[in-house]
Amino acid sequence: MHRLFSEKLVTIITSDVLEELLVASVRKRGASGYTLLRARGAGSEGLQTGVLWVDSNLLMKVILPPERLSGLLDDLDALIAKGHHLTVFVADVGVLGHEKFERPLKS
Amino acid sequence: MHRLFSEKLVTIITSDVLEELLVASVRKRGASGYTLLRARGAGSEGLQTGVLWVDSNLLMKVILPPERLSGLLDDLDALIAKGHHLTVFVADVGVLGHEKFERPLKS
Amino acid sequence: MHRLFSEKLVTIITSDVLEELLVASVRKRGASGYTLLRARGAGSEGLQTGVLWVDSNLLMKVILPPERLSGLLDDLDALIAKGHHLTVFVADVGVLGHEKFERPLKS
Amino acid sequence: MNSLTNLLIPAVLFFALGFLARVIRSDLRFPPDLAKILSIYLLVSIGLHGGFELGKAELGTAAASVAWALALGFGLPLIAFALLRLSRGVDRLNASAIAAHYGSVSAGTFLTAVAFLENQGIEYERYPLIMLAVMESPAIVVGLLLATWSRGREAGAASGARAEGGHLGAMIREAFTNGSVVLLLGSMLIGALASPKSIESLHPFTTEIFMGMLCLFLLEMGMEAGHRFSDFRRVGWLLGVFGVLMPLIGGAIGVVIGHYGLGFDAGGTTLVAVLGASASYIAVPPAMRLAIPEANPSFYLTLALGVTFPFNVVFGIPIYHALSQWAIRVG
Amino acid sequence: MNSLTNLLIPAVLFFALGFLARVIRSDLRFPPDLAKILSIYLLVSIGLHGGFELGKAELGTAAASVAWALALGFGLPLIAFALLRLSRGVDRLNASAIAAHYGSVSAGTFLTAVAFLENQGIEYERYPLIMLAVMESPAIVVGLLLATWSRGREAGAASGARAEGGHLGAMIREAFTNGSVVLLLGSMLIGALASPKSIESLHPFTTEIFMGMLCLFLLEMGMEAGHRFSDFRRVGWLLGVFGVLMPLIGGAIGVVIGHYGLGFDAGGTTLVAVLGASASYIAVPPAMRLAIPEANPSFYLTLALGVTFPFNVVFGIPIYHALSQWAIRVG
Amino acid sequence: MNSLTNLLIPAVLFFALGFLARVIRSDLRFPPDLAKILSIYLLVSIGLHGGFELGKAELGTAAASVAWALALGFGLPLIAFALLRLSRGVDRLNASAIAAHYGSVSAGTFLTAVAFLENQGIEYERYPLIMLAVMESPAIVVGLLLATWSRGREAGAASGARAEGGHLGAMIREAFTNGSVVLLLGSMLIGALASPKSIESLHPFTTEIFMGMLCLFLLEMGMEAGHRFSDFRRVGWLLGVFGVLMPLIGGAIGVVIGHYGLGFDAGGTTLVAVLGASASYIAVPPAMRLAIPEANPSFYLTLALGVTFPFNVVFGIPIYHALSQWAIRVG
Ligand SMILES: Nc1ncnc2c1ncn2[C@@H]1O[C@H](COP(=O)(O)O)[C@@H](O)[C@H]1O
Ligand SMILES: Nc1ncnc2c1ncn2[C@@H]1O[C@H](COP(=O)(O)O)[C@@H](O)[C@H]1O
Ligand SMILES: Nc1ncnc2c1ncn2[C@@H]1O[C@H](COP(=O)(O)O)[C@@H](O)[C@H]1O
Ligand code: NA
Ligand code: NA
Ligand code: NA
Repeated sequence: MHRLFSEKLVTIITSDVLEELLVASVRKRGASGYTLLRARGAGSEGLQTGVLWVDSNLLMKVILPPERLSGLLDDLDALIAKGHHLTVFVADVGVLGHEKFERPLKS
Repeated sequence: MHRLFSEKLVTIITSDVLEELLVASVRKRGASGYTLLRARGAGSEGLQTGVLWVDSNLLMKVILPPERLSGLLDDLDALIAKGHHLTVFVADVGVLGHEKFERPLKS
Repeated sequence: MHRLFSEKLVTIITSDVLEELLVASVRKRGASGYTLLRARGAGSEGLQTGVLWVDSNLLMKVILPPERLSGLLDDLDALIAKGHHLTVFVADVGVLGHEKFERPLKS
Repeated sequence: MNSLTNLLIPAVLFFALGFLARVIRSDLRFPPDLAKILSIYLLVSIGLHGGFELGKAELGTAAASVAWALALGFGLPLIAFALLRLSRGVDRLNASAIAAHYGSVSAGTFLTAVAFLENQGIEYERYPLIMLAVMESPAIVVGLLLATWSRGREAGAASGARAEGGHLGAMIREAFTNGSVVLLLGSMLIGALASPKSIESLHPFTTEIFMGMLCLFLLEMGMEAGHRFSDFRRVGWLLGVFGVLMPLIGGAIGVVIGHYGLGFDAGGTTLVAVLGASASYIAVPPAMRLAIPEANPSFYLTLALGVTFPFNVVFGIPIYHALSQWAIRVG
Repeated sequence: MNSLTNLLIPAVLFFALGFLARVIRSDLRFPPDLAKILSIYLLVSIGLHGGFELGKAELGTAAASVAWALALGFGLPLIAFALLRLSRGVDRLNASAIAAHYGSVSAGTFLTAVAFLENQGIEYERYPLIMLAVMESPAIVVGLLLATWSRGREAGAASGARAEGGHLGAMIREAFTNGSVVLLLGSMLIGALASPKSIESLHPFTTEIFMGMLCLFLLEMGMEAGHRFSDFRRVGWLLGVFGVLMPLIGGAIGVVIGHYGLGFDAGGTTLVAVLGASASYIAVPPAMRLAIPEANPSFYLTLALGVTFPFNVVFGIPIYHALSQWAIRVG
Repeated sequence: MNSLTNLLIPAVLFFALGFLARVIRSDLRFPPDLAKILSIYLLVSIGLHGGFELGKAELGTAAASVAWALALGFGLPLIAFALLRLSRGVDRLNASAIAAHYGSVSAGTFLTAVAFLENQGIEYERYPLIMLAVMESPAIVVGLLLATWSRGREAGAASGARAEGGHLGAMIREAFTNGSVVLLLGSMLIGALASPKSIESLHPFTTEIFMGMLCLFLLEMGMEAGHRFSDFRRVGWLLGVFGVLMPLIGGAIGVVIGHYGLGFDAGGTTLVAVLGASASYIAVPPAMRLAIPEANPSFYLTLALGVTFPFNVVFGIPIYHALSQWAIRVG
């Protein structure tokens, strides 16, 4: 049988222009990495068609040990408080090889 | 501590040609928005290489308050009943700021 | 009410160059299909900017009946043991129409 | 004249290269969007170029071309449907969806035929270009009507078919607002309306780099055809035969229309034959997938893209050209 | 001279085609990246071409052009901000973000104006190209300053504004390392530095196929404008009026500067007017979204892309040209 | 002749612009697919063009070129491996993977060298183009063999290496069905087979817009190199020195082969030197990542793309050219 280790998966959907800020925060909060996907969509700020940089969305996935979750969510809350529109959701996942996710990304 | 609010995350994978129908249904069923990703893949209808519009897949993510889930699934079931091929799965997620997901998308 | 059936959702994030190996393994392990998304990111092997084939990531999603999960994870473990870098996580999802996911992909 | 000459056209050779790359399982890959970008470019360029030349067309021949194009677009799917039902290879709904593809046209095949003619220095009339634009939609409509009828037959009741009525209206609307149709007709209109000087300034874009773009497109389509071709087994040999027979029938009908109906020379007649012979793999498949979800896309994509397209590009075009010359010789 | 002539320019017609495709709800779609690729191509090409020609420019006129460009870039957002506040249509932060767009420029509109002039065989000075490059950044800076000031006003305390200080420095840095600015200025520099022979070898790429690429770009922007235009209701009619009035004001100011300030002929004056009249929809929106998150992107995108851009392309350019000719006649 | 002349070539300047954009942390971004599209275009174009010219080649010199290309492809990785092991900077498996990159070639560097020669009006032989196509695969094979041997050494047992046998066969197959190899060789074959007239009709696409496409490609590669360059620290200075020393060694060997082995003039000799000096960053990295997963991609990508590529483009090419001229003068 496979041992799957419990980690938190944070998914963030927002405008492309926030990429640098999000990456900086993920690095600071000790994630072992991050994954970015290109997205389109619609929400309270209107249609994001993906045609211009400004109306392209990104979807970021970050796997974190549960104890580091809170710090990342603090940063995301701060962005939202400033007026940025972020869709954020957290799920429980089981990962293969949990040591991998304990080693923070070298900057 | 962060309060994460329980919502339902519906993921739909199907051919690009259904985009308009799916968006219409998501709007009708009171979601606050939706996110679209481009995908490829394979399934019972064969290979979807993504080279032509017809063989490109889309992956749609919709976060919904639990009580609105059933209506959306009804629409998806109806599409499947007509013969469309949809891969649909639902997961429980915790979101930041649940009021955001209660406000239906203005059309 | 909708009956949602419990299945396992495996997500694999790794370099594009492993696509063929992963697809072969998914077919062998009896999944009914798979979905591929293009991704970028960063991890212990450095930045994956997506500009060259070698530094593009793929994100693969596979829904599997729980009893077929173990076989797929064996294959993924074998790749990791060889030195490949894979980020793998598993979640529980409820699907519409579970017979769909029991029928292995015809090759 | 012979198939070998055809094979020495770069566009055809690139198609073969793409096909071969798949067969030897090369890891050659194109970004998926490239094919979409190239097909937008090709439609806009032939539209502009063609519209400009058609600005000088005779109204009589243009009207006749449109009429014959409609006849082909409405007629060919019926023939295809009948053949498919006779062969008993597929059920009615799959037959409807496949039939629509064969009533419509493939711009890629058409352009390869143009390259074939230009390579041999053969003149050709421009009217087949209007026919290309006209022929995208009618076959979609016929496919939808066949499907509605088939559903009625299969349900054993007319009620189902009637319930689809409003829906059908929406679908037919879509046949005429289809992206490829809008792009091609729109560009033709622009080519006809804009000042000759401004169209000339577009010449390097629409014409000079055209052959190169076509080569890249066919290279990628070759890979895609190779992919589909390997699904051949799933389709079965009966359908495979249909994928070769139907273009020959459509091509022959095209020769008759081009030569006797429209009085074209060997070049123009060849192009009309190619319109009859080719099967759409860009405009029609999404329409069918949306409107006839019961049909299996891997049937119609394998046939149109994996069988008929390669057959036409490699063997069909020289055959239709030989037929056209023969028809003209015979008179 | 009249608007009809303008409408017969392929680039304008393609814009209209894209817009129409949205209106009739065609399923015509472009891969999202295509617009980004085309705008990179356009910026590099006009940069190279312009830099090469400006290598031969008079220093005096060049310096004057830069000065006037700075004046426009700093002044127009203030006018726009005042107008928006007077109209009471939006709050201060939204007004700041919108104002920045109108102080900056749209390369797409500028290039359409160039096509308009070339189509009519009208000569034009090359200096407006430097102005195009110079005008991207100042308006961003003014927008940020307005927003900082607005936040102070709205918080009723200077403390908030001061806290943003360091942040503001970073934002202003970003105004000058903005991707479009780097691409355009960089290409101009290369065009000026590289050997004339090597620039000539780039001619088929930068110039001959240019008009075709512009057509494709405007086709896609037409679709995008159509999309945005349908959000019009959300914006309200007061803002809609602003979207038409502001370009007219900016265009008039541009005519004054072009003719009286810089002594350009009708061609060059038209281009300066277009710089004044057009609103940025590529470089400025991301900067605003990042720096003024409180403002609603659908306001500024709908205005810049859905209202002002189509207005300028279809009506504005001929109007500014007529104005320029009139100014020259009057003296 | 001097490095400054080199720097005034647009392609080199665009590379520098991209690099600079990263250094000043501009938000300039390219859609990721653009680089892939451009590299497909470049390979097809040089293939077609080269194949056409080689259709007229002398068989003797062509055969000698292929032989020397094989010698370089098999020999250079061994030298690189030895150097890397001597420096004690990396373990055997990383050394194997890096070595393969230096035995192969970079089409981007090669084309920049062609631009350098054409800019100065220097003639060059076409045979190095065959060598370019030939040199992609052998280095991959050598890298795989080195890795297999290294695994045996590190496991201390031959058993492991033997178990990999069948696997190795598959890998070597892949070295020859590598996407870049298929694209380049296929296009050359088409260029040689197709009728001269049809190849001429491709001229505007393959040749006239070529320099512009190369500029765009180098602009994006400059950004990518800037990205990788910032990883330099992770690689360490010893490896950094290797990234500059190895191209100088490979370039010197190339001069010897080009001049004495093949009797080329200064132009052709420079190109052979560039083949020896450049490191692959498109074809080889995926092959290594798949076949030598134990090696760290950020080592070989940083070296090939972040160190050697910029070094060659800015300093290397003029050095190799000066060396070639010197060799010819000396005799
Ligand atoms: N209910 C939702 N489900 C999925 N994605 C959403 C939802 N609401 C918003 N989004 C995504 O988040 C982005 C920002 O949304 P908003 O903050 O509402 O403007 C949108 O462009 C969508 O891509
Ligand atoms: N078991 C699966 N896991 C993940 N994705 C799937 C699975 N089965 C099907 N899909 C996706 O759903 C699409 C439609 O599948 P199908 O309905 O089987 O033709 C495929 O193209 C895949 O992208
Ligand atoms: N903590 C993480 N969260 C999300 N994605 C990750 C994480 N760590 C690694 N990845 C992804 O997995 C890829 C391989 O990671 P690595 O094995 O660390 O080199 C990276 O390029 C990322 O896309
Ligand atoms: Na047909
Ligand atoms: Na302006
Ligand atoms: Na080398």
